[in-house]
Amino acid sequence: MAPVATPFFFYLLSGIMLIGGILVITRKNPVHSALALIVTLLAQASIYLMLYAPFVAGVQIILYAGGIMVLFLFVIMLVSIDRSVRERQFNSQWVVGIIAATALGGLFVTVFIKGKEIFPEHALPMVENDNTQKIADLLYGAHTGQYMFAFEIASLLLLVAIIGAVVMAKKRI
Amino acid sequence: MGQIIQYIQSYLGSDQTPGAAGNMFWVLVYIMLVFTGLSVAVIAMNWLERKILAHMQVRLGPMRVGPHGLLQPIADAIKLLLKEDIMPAEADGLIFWVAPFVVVLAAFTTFVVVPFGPTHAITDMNIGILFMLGVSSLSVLGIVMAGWASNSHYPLIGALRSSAQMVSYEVAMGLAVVSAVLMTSLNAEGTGTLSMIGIVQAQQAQGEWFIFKFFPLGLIAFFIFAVAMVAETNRAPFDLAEAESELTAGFHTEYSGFRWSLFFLAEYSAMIAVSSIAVTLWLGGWLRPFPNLLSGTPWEQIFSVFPGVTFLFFAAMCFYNTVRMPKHPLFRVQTIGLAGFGVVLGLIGLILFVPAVSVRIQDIFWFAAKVSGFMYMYIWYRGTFPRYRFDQLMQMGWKVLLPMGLGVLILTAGVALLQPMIWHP
Amino acid sequence: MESMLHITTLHYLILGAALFLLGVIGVLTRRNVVIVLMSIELILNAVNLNLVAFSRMWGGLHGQVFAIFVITDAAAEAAVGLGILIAFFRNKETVNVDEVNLLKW
Amino acid sequence: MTEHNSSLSHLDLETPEKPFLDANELVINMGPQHPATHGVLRVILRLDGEKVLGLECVIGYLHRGVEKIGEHRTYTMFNPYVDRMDYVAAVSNGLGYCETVEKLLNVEAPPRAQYVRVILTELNRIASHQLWLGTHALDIGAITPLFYTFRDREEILKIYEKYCGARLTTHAFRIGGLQYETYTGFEKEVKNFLDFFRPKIDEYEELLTTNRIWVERTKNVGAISAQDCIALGVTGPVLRASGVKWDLRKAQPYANYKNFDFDIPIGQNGDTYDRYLVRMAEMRQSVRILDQAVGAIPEGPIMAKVPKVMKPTAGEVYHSIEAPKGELGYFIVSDGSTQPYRVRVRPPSFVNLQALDLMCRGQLVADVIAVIGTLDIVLGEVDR
Repeated sequence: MAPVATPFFFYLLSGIMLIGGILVITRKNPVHSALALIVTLLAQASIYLMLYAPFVAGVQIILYAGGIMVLFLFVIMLVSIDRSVRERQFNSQWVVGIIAATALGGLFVTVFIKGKEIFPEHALPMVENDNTQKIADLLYGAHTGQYMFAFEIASLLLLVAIIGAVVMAKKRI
Repeated sequence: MGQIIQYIQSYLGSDQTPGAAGNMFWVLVYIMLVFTGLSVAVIAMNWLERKILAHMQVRLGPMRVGPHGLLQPIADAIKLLLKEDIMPAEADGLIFWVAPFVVVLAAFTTFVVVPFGPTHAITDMNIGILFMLGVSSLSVLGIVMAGWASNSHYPLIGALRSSAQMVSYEVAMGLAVVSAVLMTSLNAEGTGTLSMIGIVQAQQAQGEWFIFKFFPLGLIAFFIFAVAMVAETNRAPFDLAEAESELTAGFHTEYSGFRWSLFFLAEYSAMIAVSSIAVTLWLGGWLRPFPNLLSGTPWEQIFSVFPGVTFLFFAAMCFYNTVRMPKHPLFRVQTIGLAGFGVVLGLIGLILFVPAVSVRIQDIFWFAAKVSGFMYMYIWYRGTFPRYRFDQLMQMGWKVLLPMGLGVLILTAGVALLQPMIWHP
Repeated sequence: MESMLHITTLHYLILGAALFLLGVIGVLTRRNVVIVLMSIELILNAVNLNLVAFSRMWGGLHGQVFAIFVITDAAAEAAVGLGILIAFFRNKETVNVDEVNLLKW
Repeated sequence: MTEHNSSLSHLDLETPEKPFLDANELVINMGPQHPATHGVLRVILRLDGEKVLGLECVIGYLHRGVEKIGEHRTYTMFNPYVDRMDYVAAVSNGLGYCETVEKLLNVEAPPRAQYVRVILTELNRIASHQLWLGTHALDIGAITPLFYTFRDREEILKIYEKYCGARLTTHAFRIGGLQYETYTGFEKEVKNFLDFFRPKIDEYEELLTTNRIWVERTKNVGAISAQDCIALGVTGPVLRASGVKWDLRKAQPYANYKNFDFDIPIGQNGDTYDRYLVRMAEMRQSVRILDQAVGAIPEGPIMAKVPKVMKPTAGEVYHSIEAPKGELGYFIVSDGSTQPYRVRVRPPSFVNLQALDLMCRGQLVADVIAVIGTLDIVLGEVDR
């Protein structure tokens, strides 16, 4: 299923993403921020679909929107937010922060303008039908599994994170 | 004009889903069909649940609105739509407003990939089952939003409960699903599939439903999923989020009228959605019983009369009850109504006997029949089980179902690996 | 106009850069730890977008595989970060970054 | 009795436990309008997440001043008022009151009246336990037992209706005996009910006793030791479930309970499950008593000789009976006039409710519901 009306959806989704991103960093209430972030993530999942990456899109929805963000909402509700909403929202070095970010943005713009030509005009053809199978091959195929070791390390990382989170959040161990 | 007709006709006779064929017109038609069918199913489910539960509890259930309460769901719907829509003064307006729509959207979007037949699905995604699990997990967000936005203790606790519950049971559910997906890879190429249609086709190719595959591994995985899906939809005995006696109504305590009915709609369509997953993964989806063993023309013909016979049976039940209606002028309208309903059912049944129709409708019929089995189980659970306590629920999810799921996954993988060496050297 | 309507890799990269900048601004200016963590998620997502866009550009899948690793990493980061947040909140009853100053002299 | 040390010294009811997130102690107000508090009980819960740190019962929403009314009515006129206290077990309340006044007047009801009284009271015990079972199971989430028990309770109410015209607040007894002779077929109907009811107990037990979820929800929930029970004055099935064999029908036989052969079921752990089992067994024992009573009603008068205007000699009397919920006592002070000088009721629900805080500490919110259900309180009796 090839993407249809690509420019329209691209601009729609990137608009949603940018507005969502701005809301994330400007809202007073963390719950609103989290919901804006969820909207951003879902829009990004749709953009992955446009980029012929359905598996990444599925992982994005199930892990990010369905898992991590629920964790965020959970923690926000656990720590009382009534007080933090009324407090000052930005820290004391926010001017420096904005300047630094602007400098970074300027760097990006320069790089894009300079390096515009190195990107090919037309993307190479890609088949979507066996996307999942191909990714699986790369991850743990018998001969093609280049990322097998990285995969194992990632699972180890998750284990460490689980133990770390439990140790950190538990009152008494 | 001719081009449009040609575009519409070009899909007919295709062996793909409209989404896969890229035919926008038929995609829209299918979306409308699925949406209407789902709404009708929810309405029917509402009536059936009340009737079946009532008969389990030695009472009659709705009897007044329409013959045998048949019009009760419609009366309820009208009542809910006309009710005042109350929003608590301290509520977070926007989120309170959006939350029910998020839940409904999450529940309805899953049906994009549900295969009612080899071609009867809106689309066939390469990541079908992953998409379904992912989107159905989004309803957690709606629930948390509803509970938080109400700005009240009971909805908040209800929301936290149900989100914790759904996130926990998703893990066990995912493991059970993975073990079924693993079974699809037992073919010559050794590649499995996540596509919903592909999973059913794999069952057809392997000649058995995955519930019987590697007995009892498939059965255990199915059992894990069957428990987890009840928890996932917040139904009895896992309906802690809406435990009436403890939290009044859980996360939708502050909701009323139309928005409350959206939660109701979402709950029932989510039930149908998870049942569809179970049917697709373990019970052969749209396949009729014994598609390989009892194949050939005579068997095909025998099985093709089932849909019609079912509807005729329902029609006969209607007529039987028409005869049993009290012979009193006050009951005349109801008697005529019931007879009319019977006539409609009978006509549908007769239409289903037409070969051209029955060939197309058969898959959908078997799928719906299997899903209704699950729906009946849901009602049955509600009639017999007390409610789990929260910590017991968590214990069940993390300490029973999760290890079981891991064990089944590992064993399935092991058997799948060893099978060709032992049985087919 | 032609370049606007023909979506190329560059468009995705610009979108990614914009998201990245938003994330950086959030990390640098906000006080609330939860929102800082969410801004980090924004940054990671911007990176993911670039990876998948490059993967599309070269017609390979390595970028997508890498994006999956990044998502794994984000999950681990969120779990540990929120764990720290809970511990922090329990001790100081605040969620503001600039009040984490116990080791400051 | 004596081997239990009746003190609460090991309990610290004042200092609350420290919550997990210090700032986050959640105070929830449960009731008075809450489906699970069985009327208008208001419970203020202090929670840490789902864990109960402590609770406080606020009562009095149904206070009607029954005791005060008693001081302004004659002995006979006050009789119907007691039905309104524990409206689920109105007959027991009437029995307690009538026997207390009889004790004050030094009269005794004739044997025939005694038998009818026992029959009606035991039927009432079954009805009360049925109502308890239905609502308790509903609280824990099993909705079906409610309809089963209400269906069967209906048969008892029908007998009452036929006997005295009322179903709930029966006013069945009079001081000195009974007002009405039993109707024709009374014994047969009670017998029919017993035959009808015996398999129904098995039906209830089939639904719940071995139901895994039911067992998990009730075992080790709201456990209370015999010592604490006695220290708090808890009586009835709650006390018996903790292992104390104390039933006033045996301990201080009243009416003519000493003529009947029955057992006192007791539990061991004093948890919700044991209380459930004890009440189920009590229903069976009630059926046993009824079986013996129905065939043996003697002929004779139904009313003792009591003066038209009752003027008991000045003095005081305390008499208590085993109501379905526990010890129901009446303390009446007479100043020699036609009206009592003071009426004091010792309602079992009110006293048992004291144990709620103790039973719920450290449990979860869901357990509070189960414990309120298992205490079997009736707010009409708590508030009087």
